[in-house]
Amino acid sequence: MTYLLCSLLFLVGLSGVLLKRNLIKIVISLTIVEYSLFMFLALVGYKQNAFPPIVKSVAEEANYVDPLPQALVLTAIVIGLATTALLVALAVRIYEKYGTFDIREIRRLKG
Amino acid sequence: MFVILTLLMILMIAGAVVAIQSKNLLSAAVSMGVVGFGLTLVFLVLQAPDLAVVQIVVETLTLIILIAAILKTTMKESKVEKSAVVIYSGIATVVLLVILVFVLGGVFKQLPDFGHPDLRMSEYYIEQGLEKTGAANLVASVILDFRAYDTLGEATVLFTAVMGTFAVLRRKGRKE
Amino acid sequence: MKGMTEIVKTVSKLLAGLIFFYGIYIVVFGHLTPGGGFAGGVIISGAFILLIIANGIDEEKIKGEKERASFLESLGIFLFWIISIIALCMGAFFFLNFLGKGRPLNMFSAGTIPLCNIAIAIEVSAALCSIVIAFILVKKGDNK
Amino acid sequence: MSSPSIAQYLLPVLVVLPLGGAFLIQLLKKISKLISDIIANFILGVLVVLVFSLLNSPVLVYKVGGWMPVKGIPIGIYLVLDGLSLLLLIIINMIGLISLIFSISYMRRFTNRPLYYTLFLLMIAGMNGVVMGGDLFNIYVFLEVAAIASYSLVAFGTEADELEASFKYQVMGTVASAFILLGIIIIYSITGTLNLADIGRVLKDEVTEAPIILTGVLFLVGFGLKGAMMPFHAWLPDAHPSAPAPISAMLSGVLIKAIGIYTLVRIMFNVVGVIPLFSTIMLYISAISMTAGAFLAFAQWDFKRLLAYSSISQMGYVMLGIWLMTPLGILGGLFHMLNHSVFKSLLFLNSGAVVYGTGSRQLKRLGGLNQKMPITSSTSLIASMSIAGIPPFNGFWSKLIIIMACIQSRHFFLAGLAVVVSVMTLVYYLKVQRYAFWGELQLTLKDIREVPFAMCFSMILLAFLCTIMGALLLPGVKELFIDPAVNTLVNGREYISLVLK
Repeated sequence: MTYLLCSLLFLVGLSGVLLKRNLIKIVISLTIVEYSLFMFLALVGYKQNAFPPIVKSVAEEANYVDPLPQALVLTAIVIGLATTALLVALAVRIYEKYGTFDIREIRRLKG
Repeated sequence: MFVILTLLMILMIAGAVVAIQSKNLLSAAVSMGVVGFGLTLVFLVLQAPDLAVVQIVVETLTLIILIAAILKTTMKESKVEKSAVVIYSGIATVVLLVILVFVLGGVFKQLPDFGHPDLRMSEYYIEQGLEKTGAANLVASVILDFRAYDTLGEATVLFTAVMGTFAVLRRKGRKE
Repeated sequence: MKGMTEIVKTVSKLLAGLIFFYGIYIVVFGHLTPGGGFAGGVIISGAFILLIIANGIDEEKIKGEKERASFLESLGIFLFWIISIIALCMGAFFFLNFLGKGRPLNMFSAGTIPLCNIAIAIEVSAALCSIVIAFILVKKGDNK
Repeated sequence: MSSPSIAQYLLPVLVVLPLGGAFLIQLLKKISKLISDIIANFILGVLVVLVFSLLNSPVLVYKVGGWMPVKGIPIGIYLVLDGLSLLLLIIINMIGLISLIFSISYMRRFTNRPLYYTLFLLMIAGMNGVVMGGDLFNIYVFLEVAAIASYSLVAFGTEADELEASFKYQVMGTVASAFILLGIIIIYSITGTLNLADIGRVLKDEVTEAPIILTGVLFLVGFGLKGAMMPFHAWLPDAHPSAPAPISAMLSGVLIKAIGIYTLVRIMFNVVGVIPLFSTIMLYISAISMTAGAFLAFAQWDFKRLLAYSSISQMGYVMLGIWLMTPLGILGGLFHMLNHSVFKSLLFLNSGAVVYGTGSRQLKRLGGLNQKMPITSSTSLIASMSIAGIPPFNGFWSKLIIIMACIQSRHFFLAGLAVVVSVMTLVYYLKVQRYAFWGELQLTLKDIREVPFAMCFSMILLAFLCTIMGALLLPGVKELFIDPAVNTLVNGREYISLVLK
């Protein structure tokens, strides 16, 4: 059930990328797609009533949540930040050159 | 716990829909913030404090960059006239997404069900993590010792993005 | 870019120092408490960005800042690169954790992990500062 | 803790060296204008020497961080070098060095040279990381490094259409990465591990399960988008022409192979195992790519857009060869991939020389350049002959093998299609020669001169390679270069036992 909700968010983001005309809207939809993937990764690593993966003391042997997907999410979050920064930089320069964020306008001006 | 998780996810989906449909770009950016900070809460619920710390901070920074760009340009969404092409592509995309929902739903039933992952590689991380790397934070030991090569690649991604932003935002590209 | 009202300027001056040290705490104790190189680096850059946005900047001075920030960023990732190849040059495996593991659960305890955290924090904070400065320097739609 | 053997030593150096070079350039760029040229060319020269010294080495497995497997389960990240990745490494580093020599004088027209060299070295490091990666998520991270470097290099000239092309390229690239990441997550949740060989071992029997089929489709869409296969090629005809010439040579000649085709082939052949239905789908995709690419290229009047569409069609040839799944087909596909990277980058360098000399890419406004630019026109004649498959040159041999493989596996329609498309390729390259290089000299182009030495040297070097690479099929040399790559694909699942022995 939770996986289904997470894939719903993925599809909402994907529909935003495919349908929207505005450059900033596409950037926002891409970020939402990435957020849903991070959530899916965190959901995959979750173990029922387990502790967060910080070892309190050397002795006791508690069962921890799976640390590997969390490491992957950390890497993916910074990759998402890097992509968003570059996309927004491109959008700003495109607005500076074309004067609009609308893809159809840009294609018409490009000729 | 399960109920809180579902509520948070519904909130995030609502925030996502508002972000995509809203007319004003600033309100779109703010509702994207709702999705991002909702994700922080989901990470906390899923026992992932490391991710919550990084997500809340990175989300703030993404909003700063996005809103700085919007203030430099324009806030109004481009006018979307209801031409035939827009409606057709809308319907086609919705149909495609409904099919994808059923496919993903069918597949996710066969994954190990939520809450009981079958650990293989990370059993060793949990048992020997503290002993082999000395770091109490197992996620930090996975990031900087077991899979440190990933983190080198990932710091390079951030370095490349900064160099790319400089390349795109510089005043004159060509000399003549 | 002109700064904001007087109240915001003074409050931001007070807060920036606090945020900066909180970021350093997150980095240095990255291997014991949640957080680490990335989270701490972004918090440190948040402190600087708060000062930039609250107090406003004049164009020329900030250009020098941008050069210094990108130099610091290359320095940070160069340090992380050196930590990764020290073991390779010593004949052992690439990215080996060659330093001693120390007593668990105290600050000097995880070999090269704290050093990597510090190098990443320098790189991430300088990178994000230079991105935000680059965005601020973009003039508001000057040439069509 | 056993230290690695000498040959294994070189594996991490192939990725670490360009990374270090990129960071060093940014640190030392204030010292002198030439420092970034020296560092970049020196490092790529060393890389080419390292790659050729690794030529006939056995399959090398390098455990990053010294983490030995526990109870047979690999813990750390593995770097794996086998025949296929060695072939790709040769392509990446050789074409990278030649493009770098070309850009010494071509990039004088652009500002901020150190930034260009940094991004170039990062792209090389990313591709080397992808090709040698033995870990699924590690391939994804280095794929992002190479992709983000190529997005910013496409927009390096900051002209209006280049920014728009780079934005479209990045949006499609990010969507592709999202699909690839979704596939990786599903594989991780089923198998619990990220090591390619370990995944193959866990998935040994359940290849027809629903999640595996979905992952196959996700990877097909993701890597298809990255490799510009036919239904997902929309970004390529905009991105490649607007990039600076050495970068479009790298994009067309190397990037879509190392990121698009190599990763899909590695995962499908060596890890998951190919279902017959999947290989027929891929055959249809490659046939469509081949023909549609040729038709679209036929109608272009912009020199570089024509080359971009022709890349899509030639990629169709490569995939047609590989996805026939017969040893002869795989030999033809891989050999055509090697040849294509040589003559396609030569054609893009020629287009860069034409733009550098005359300032325009429109074939209508060019003409009679062979009187003023002899070296450029003669090398582009050689390249056009070899891409069209004229006997003495290398393109002919690889296309011949692909067509024979099609006939051998009774795909007569595909064999006929390949011949027809090869003839069409000859026609539209003759059109390029006719309009750009032969014919009478335009009045406006009277005073153009030949391009500087660095550009001529790299073009002549590539033209020389085009002529002698036919010899790669001789018995002595074939075992050294092509056969190890073919064997890794022919006995696909052996990869798992080789890595985990």
